[in-house]
Amino acid sequence: MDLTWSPREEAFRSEVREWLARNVPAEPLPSGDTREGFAAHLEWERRLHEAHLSVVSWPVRYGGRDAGPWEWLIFEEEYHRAGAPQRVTQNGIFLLAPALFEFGTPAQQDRYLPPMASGAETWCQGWSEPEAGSDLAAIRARAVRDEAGGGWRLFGQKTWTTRGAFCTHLFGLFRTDPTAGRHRGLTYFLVPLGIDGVTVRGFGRLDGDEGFADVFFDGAFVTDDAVLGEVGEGWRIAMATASSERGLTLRSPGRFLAAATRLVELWRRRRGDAGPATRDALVRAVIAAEAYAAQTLAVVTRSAAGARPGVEASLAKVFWSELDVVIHEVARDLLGPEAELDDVWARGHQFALAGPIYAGTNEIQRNVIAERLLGLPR
Amino acid sequence: MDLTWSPREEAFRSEVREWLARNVPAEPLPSGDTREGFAAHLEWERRLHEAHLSVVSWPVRYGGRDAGPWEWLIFEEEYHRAGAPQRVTQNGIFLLAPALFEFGTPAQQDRYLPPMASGAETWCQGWSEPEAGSDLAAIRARAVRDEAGGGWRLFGQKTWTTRGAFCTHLFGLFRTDPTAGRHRGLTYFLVPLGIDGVTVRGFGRLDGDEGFADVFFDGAFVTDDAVLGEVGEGWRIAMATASSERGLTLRSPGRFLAAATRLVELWRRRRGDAGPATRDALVRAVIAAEAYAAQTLAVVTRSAAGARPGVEASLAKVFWSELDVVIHEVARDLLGPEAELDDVWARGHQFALAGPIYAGTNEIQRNVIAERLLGLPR
Amino acid sequence: MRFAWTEVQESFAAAVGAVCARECPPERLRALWDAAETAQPVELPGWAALADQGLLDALAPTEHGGLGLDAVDVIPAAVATGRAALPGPFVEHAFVAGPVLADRGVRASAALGPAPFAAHAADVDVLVVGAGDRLCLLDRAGARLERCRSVDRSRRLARVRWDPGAPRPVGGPAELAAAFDRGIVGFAAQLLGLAEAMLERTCEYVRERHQFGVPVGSFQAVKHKLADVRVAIEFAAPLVARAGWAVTHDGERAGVWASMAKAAAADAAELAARHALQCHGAIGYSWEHDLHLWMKRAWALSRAWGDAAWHRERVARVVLDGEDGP
Amino acid sequence: MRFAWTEVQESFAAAVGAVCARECPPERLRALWDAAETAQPVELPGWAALADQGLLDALAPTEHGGLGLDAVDVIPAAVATGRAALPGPFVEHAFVAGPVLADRGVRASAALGPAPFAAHAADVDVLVVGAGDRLCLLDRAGARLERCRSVDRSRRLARVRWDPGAPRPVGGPAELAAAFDRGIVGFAAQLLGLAEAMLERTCEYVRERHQFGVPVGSFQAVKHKLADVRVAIEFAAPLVARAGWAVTHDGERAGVWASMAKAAAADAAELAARHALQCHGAIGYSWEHDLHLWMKRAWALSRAWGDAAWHRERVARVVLDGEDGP
Repeated sequence: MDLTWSPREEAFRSEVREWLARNVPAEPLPSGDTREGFAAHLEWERRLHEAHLSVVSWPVRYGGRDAGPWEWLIFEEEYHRAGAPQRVTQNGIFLLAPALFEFGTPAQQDRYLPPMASGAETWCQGWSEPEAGSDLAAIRARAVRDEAGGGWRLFGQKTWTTRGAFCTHLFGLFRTDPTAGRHRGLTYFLVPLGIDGVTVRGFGRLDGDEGFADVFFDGAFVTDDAVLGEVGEGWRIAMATASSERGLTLRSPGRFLAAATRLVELWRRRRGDAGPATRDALVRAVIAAEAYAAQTLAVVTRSAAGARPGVEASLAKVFWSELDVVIHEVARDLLGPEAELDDVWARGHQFALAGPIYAGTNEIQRNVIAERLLGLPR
Repeated sequence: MDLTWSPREEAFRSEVREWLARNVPAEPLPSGDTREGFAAHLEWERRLHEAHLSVVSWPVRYGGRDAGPWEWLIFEEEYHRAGAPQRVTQNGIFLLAPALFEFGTPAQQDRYLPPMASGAETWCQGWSEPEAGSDLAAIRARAVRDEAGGGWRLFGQKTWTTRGAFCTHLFGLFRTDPTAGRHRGLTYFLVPLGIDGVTVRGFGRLDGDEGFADVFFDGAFVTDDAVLGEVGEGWRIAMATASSERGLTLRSPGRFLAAATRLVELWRRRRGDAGPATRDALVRAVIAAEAYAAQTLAVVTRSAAGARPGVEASLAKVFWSELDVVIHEVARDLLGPEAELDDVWARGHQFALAGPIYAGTNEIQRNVIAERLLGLPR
Repeated sequence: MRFAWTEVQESFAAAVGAVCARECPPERLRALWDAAETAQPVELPGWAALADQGLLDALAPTEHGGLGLDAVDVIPAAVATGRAALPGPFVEHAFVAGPVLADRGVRASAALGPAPFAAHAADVDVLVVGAGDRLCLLDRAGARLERCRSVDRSRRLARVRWDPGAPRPVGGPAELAAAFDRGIVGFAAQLLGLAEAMLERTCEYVRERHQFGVPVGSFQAVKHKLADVRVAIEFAAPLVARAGWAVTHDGERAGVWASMAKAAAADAAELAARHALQCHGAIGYSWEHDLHLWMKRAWALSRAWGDAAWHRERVARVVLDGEDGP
Repeated sequence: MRFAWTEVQESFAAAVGAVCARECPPERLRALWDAAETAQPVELPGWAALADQGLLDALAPTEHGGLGLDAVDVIPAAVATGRAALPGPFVEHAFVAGPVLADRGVRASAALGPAPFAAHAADVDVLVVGAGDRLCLLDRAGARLERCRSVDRSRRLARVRWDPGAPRPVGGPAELAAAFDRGIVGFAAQLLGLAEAMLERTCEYVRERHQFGVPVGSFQAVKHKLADVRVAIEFAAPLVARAGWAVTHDGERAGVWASMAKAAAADAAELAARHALQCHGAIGYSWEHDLHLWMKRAWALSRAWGDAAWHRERVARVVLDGEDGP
């Protein structure tokens, strides 16, 4: 165990911290889940990219810095500490990119990664369907072989697609072999949303922002190079991505440490209004945020030694999503009657409530923990 | 709604309160789950019976006072408020007696009720078996017809039989028709424990007291009048009893109001040692005890109008058993480092932990609530 | 001793529920959201019909043209307004102002207790406020209102301030406490109704929604969450009824009972909202689905006029510290 | 940056675990319960073998005959002693006294922090105590011991008092705080081990136990309870490791880290005990079943040297109130 940073890591931290101090907008940007806010966020992503800070862990040739996982962690910590804007590009960068690096052809990597890093192309995730939520393997959207055209025609509907109304591309699973079993016969496609046969309808989330979309496919044509990995291998690739979504990459500990810090500041302002239980609940949340950060150090240590995120990601998913709810419950308790107001904490509360639902509900995650980590019978 | 007591009810309350003030032992009796403590408790029960207070709701001819449910509630409230001894006769009085009143023959009632009221005969419950805990219908103990003798021979094992080592009689379910389905073919028997072919082995509970017993049956013979209700009707009779066990009769609100009062007294002594959250947790417990008492008023109102305890008893079982755990958790928090000591609160904590397990685990109760009250599919 | 609603109380509640269902479907509530930003008074769905029923003046004395009922009589009807997520300052008008307002022609809202907010302040004629230890009426013309957005936009919330001399005293500390206690009992009743409605809608949904080839309501994790909501409602409801009796009959400890009811009902409604959303999954997380009409009302009322922790602390000051009253 | 145990640390823990399993089976622990009431010193199962391994003096400096290891090195071994429910004042002797006791031939226990109790006070030669703000040694002969019964009888607990002048100072406030922090990190490690052991035993049980024709471990309610225990352990464990680093290397905030570890590990162990008992049902509620060996140790250690709320309040005074230290 060695919990000291190297001089190189400390230098990287200083660079990031200073750049953010100079560049993070003084006023929060409008919500990235509205059309104008999304545009403002893309402008921010562009500046981040110019500073080679949009994808620090990627190879230099794709816009990154070849940073290791420790530097990635430092970047995330500083990013959240600085209160920098939400990453509206995160579904591409954190979910699709790992799959592209592992399963993509060199041509696909060269084609898709640079515009993803710069924000020139933005990606939404096409997993869920009206009848396939928790039961992801129930996907019905299908891709039909078009031999004449040398590609595939897509049919069906995706839904709850985060920021789908503003993105340029979608990655998603489509059924290519209707005769195969539930998990088999699915293929991972990369689809531009602007092509014929694709219709996108944005709709409101709980907070009213148009952060969701239905995406309808009515014979949209894509060529063979829109397939990531092998035909029929979509489930396996998606599950590799899912561990990223549940675990480290999307939910960096910096986010919860920063939230805990904001909560402590709220306590200092509002302690007079807070009931006696809130002090203890707040310390619980602070300890949980530190626990998450410390557990991440263990995960990154294994990852730096070459381990892949596995089923342990379910532990992190349950923990961070419920910690996020707790942080916002404590904030509501601190706010007392003002918790009724539709402010940044109320927005945060509603956002946090999505955590136990998306990326596999926590009920599913607990099943996974019990069956795959504890060996309990199905 | 009329929340006032009649002069007659107030007079009854005064009588009970005064009798208890004069008669409740100044020093707590030794645990009723030990042999000597059981004897001391029986002596107490004898005095209660002499005052016509052991079974106030029973007919006068069996030792009661024909009291209605409101007087029963008053009695229980005063009994717990006075810190009077645990009722070691409770399994007979609260669980068997309702079944005897409803399903017993006049001869059985005359035979069994008076000595039950006086404590001359004491009853333990023979439901659970090693392989039949939550899954009560998996009972294997059997009664084989002995036509020659004009009765039945009992075989098999009952276990976790509360105070079985000290009681004179057992009531329980035995399988009389091995070919019938799980819930069918069970018959309700009333069995003296002193007869040939019955062996009782007491064993320790969590706290070390010999409060449990295994009861082994190896051909013990009972006559036909040992059968309560019809042969093969045991499940239905037991389930009628189960609602009593889960609901009102065993867990009177007076118990939890008294526990909440003791907790408030503990708070006044120990507040200096208590963390800031404990004050709020304590008030929660106080409110929950009042909620239980108020809900009981609604149940007794229905019962006074002739309604039978039904599946709603599962709501009360979940609530009182978890309230009891909460009360003792708060007490442990109030005691701080002294919570480690094996004192009355620690004993109470261990006793409370049995609540969510016995009389149907709370997992089973929640299934019942969801399926039978909320109409969710099995 | 009898702890149950009368047939009259229950049929009044059923009639109120029927009017709410007819006059206040989700579309009308959503229309109110769209008007959230306007300062002009808005029409409140269902109010005219409920006034015709006598509900709005149910607690006003008969000599002032009311029905002369007490809080116990009107709690089941208040639960029904919660089940319907009825918008408008019903509790403030009927429970708080009703017994103290001589004029039946005016509409009232109120801002009492720890929060400086009044719902629909811009839509009413008069506000009930506490100035020092006096219970006062404040004409809207004399109030300085600052519009605020509640998490439930239909509440058209405003922060209320006034110039010295504007509030007209109508009672002292006892009347002020009584008005506050009637208000929180009314909100507790609405919170119960909200919890019941969320539970019912969620049970319906999980019976119908299939995943993995079975109804999601057949999963034990879903069953147990909803069973917990049922338990919370079962044991909050009698506290609300008990508090209704207390504010009507027991002067002395009325505040303790009222605060216990508000705390328990708020906790039940928050739990119902939490589990309703989780059991609905993403479907319940969208603006288009009606679940959030109930959820957001629950979040707002659970915090309005003191949240559960505030009310527990009010109980603690009496039960633990031995202070007098409330 | 590297947050992982070394192979050496892990194999030391494995060796300690093997000795515990061999020397301290449940029968030997139960035998100790039977001696709970005796005032005579008792033989502690496994202690001779663990002394031979060097565990008992692992944190003592090499110049005093110890292994010269630090808290980080010994945490995995301490977890192993918790998994075995090893009786005896291991944490007090090795973590608390080890670094401050020059004489390797004596056995030590300790009573520091909010509780006036020392485990096995009658079985040791010397006690580490805090007198005012000084860290002191107190010979057993100079101690006035009042036997108390812990909920875990194997702890042979005593309330410790002394005559003025009996304690021999060996350090000031900094050494006193450091000794306390080493102790609570040691207990946190044992609590983790207890939680792990209860979880494993319960998983084994629910895989085997059948009701309704299926293993009870196939019910979602059981799965989710045990999954929650796994989550609690997963996120308490790194805090314990982090605290081990802190008491070894970061003087300044060591107390905050140590208290966070004790609070999180105590909560994890209490949760494990709660769900282990519920998932075992009546079988786990009997004296004959071994589950309560672990449960009662967990209940005792979770409260010893400050319960979770006490430690959170210690954190709060620094993190919320901005006090210096601990």
